[in-house]
Amino acid sequence: MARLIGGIGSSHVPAIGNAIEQNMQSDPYWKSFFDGYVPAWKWLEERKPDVAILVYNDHGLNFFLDKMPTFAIGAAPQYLNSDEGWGLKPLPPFQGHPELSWHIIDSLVNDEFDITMCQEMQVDHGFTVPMNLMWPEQAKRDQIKVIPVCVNVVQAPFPTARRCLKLGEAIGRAVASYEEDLDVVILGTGGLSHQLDGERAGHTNREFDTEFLEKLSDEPEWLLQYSNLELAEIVGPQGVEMIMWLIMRGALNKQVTELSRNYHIPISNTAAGVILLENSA
Amino acid sequence: MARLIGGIGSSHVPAIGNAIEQNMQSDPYWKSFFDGYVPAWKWLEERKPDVAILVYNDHGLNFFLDKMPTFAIGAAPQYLNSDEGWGLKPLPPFQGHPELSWHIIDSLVNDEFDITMCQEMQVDHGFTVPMNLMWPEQAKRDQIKVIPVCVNVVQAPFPTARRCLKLGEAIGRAVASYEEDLDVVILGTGGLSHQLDGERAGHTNREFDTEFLEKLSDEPEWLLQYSNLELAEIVGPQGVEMIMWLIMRGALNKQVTELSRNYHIPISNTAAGVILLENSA
Amino acid sequence: MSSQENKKAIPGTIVFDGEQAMKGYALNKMCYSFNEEANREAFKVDEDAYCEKFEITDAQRAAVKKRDVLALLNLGGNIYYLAKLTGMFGLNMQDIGAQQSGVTLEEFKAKLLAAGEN
Amino acid sequence: MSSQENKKAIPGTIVFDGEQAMKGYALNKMCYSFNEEANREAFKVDEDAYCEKFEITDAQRAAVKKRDVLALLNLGGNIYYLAKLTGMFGLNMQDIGAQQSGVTLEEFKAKLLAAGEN
Ligand SMILES: [Fe+3]
Ligand SMILES: [Fe+3]
Repeated sequence: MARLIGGIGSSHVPAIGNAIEQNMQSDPYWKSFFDGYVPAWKWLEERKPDVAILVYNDHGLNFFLDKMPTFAIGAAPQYLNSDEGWGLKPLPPFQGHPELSWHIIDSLVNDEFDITMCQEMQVDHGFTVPMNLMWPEQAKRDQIKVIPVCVNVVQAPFPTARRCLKLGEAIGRAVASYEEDLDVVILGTGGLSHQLDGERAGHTNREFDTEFLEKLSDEPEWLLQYSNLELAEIVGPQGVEMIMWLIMRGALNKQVTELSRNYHIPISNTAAGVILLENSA
Repeated sequence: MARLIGGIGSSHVPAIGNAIEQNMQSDPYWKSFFDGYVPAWKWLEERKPDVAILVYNDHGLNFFLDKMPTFAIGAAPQYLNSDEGWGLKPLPPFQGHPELSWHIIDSLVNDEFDITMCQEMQVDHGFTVPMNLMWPEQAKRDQIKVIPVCVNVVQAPFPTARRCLKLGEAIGRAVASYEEDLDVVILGTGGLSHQLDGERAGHTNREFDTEFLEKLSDEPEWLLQYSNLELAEIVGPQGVEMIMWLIMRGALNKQVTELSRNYHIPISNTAAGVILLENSA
Repeated sequence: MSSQENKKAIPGTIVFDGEQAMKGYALNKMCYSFNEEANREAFKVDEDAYCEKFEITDAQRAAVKKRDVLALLNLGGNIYYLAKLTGMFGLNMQDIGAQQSGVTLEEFKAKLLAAGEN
Repeated sequence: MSSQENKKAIPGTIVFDGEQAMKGYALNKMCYSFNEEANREAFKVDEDAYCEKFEITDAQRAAVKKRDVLALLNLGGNIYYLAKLTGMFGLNMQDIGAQQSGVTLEEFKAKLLAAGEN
């Protein structure tokens, strides 16, 4: 049977991709950020998962307002990347695991999640930056199979934090019921606090982010007390991306071991975080 | 406040559009089918709803397998129709009610339905045929505002009957909480039993359809005992479209009055049904 | 329905699930393109070149050539997208119903009328 | 969040809800088109003709001309789609952050660095 071995929460700002591209990991601006990933790199190297489920949000590459899904899951043999109109140098295609994708989709729809199924899908920096961060070598990225889970935080209404946590739990059940012997890791990417638009652009909130990271392992329900509108006020409209981390957390067991955590302001306009959670056996 | 005044279940076979186009309502093949709509025409003429929520399924016009939503809701100012590659003469655009659409979408997403929001949407015969059937005059169709609710029955997994009934209930709550004074009718279209593909093409099931119609008003949960795969076996893979009628039913009050019902085999390859349910005051 | 449940066969019926969808993606994409008149014209002008562009398999190509709906379904075609292809050949849902169930159009229609008389 | 709840204002912030989306659909659609390089080139060759094609309003047109992000947001623009427009003008997220908050780029960066030192 397939096993969810753990989860990683991570930021996904495009600037990170540029920094990797330009080998700036030891630059003073970047050093303390990249240092936070060392435990994740070691853990991934040791545990060598076969599949990564990547929970992220599209920023206007694959989805437009004509068809904006709340939850979309990829079921493609591979996923292409592109320049998004302004930014990163595209990465080579990512290899999918369509059989596991379909198993998860079947399971979720039966579990009353109203999934948008995507048999062709371009993945943007919300997906590629974490992949690049977790597996900096192309050879490693070619080995691991991916399943994109895309969550709407572009067009309000966004899914509630409660719904996200439940989706995570349902993904956990789906993976556990897959017959093939596979080790699966789940990544939740985006956030933490940041605001790109409006006069308040540049807003961050260290205190709230810190509490969020503190509660994530043992009390993820803590975030559910806030509506998405309240969250937008507290952590900025784009900081709401942290609900992606809840999906990751929800997929794991009730008991997890927090193996590492890092927090750093600023990366570009954001507060950047990373957390590594291992599923208890 | 907005009021859901009642619901109509109806078939939506393209052949019906052709028959209306060619004025064949009194033709022996068509007469007993169209006669079944007289009570609905009278009721609509008397009650003059302001808005029609149209629950239907797309048959490969607006949605492809690259982005196939389980539940999609239109929020456009108008909806275009087209020839679908083979068939009907397109009807003029339908007028939307984007404010009510957004209210319903906001309400449903908060209610943990994972809606795909569509600010531009082509509607196919699953939508236009019932519109044409209910309001045969263009002038009437220009007056009524529409909200398309599109349900996936193209790509398995389809939403379960249970999920559909719950979606209907949530739509009912959403309409009831809209502040503007509007009379709203909900249509559930598709079915009844039919099979377009495979050696068993042409399959219908009068007995099951009849029981479905019999139970719909007072015991809609009756259908929930069947999985969609079981339903595909019983009523044909396209007969599963009858889950659209459950959404319509779910939106109405617990108590409804069945004002009329008709059932007729065959229209093209299908068993055709129509039912008119009025919300008790 | 779970992927396991999908495996239970319905006689004379192919459930269009993930497995079928994987086989038929390119074929269905080609058929979906026929929503646009310009694409229908391009297909009619040069069927082979059009099929080539969508990279459908040889087996699918042969079934398109033979207008063989059952074969196309087995190769991953979905009936709603296929209808746009067969529509170009002048075949409607009743024509392809007859073709698939292996009877003449008249027999197919008679069977449906008979179902109405029970 | 319900449409009612959306009405509660967050200082210095425009929530991109249904109301904003209705205002900005054409503008965002134009910006979304810039994912394709050919469209970026077409815009650069004739900005006016390109805006015309997408039928954006005069007010939106004027704000595009002035590269005025706050105005574009108020007119229904969504930051993620707008980023593709401002990217063509050589403005990154920090540039437009400074522009919107009414400070220089250096001041904007300094504010973020300061937040890191608390
Ligand atoms: Fe992001
Ligand atoms: Fe249909």
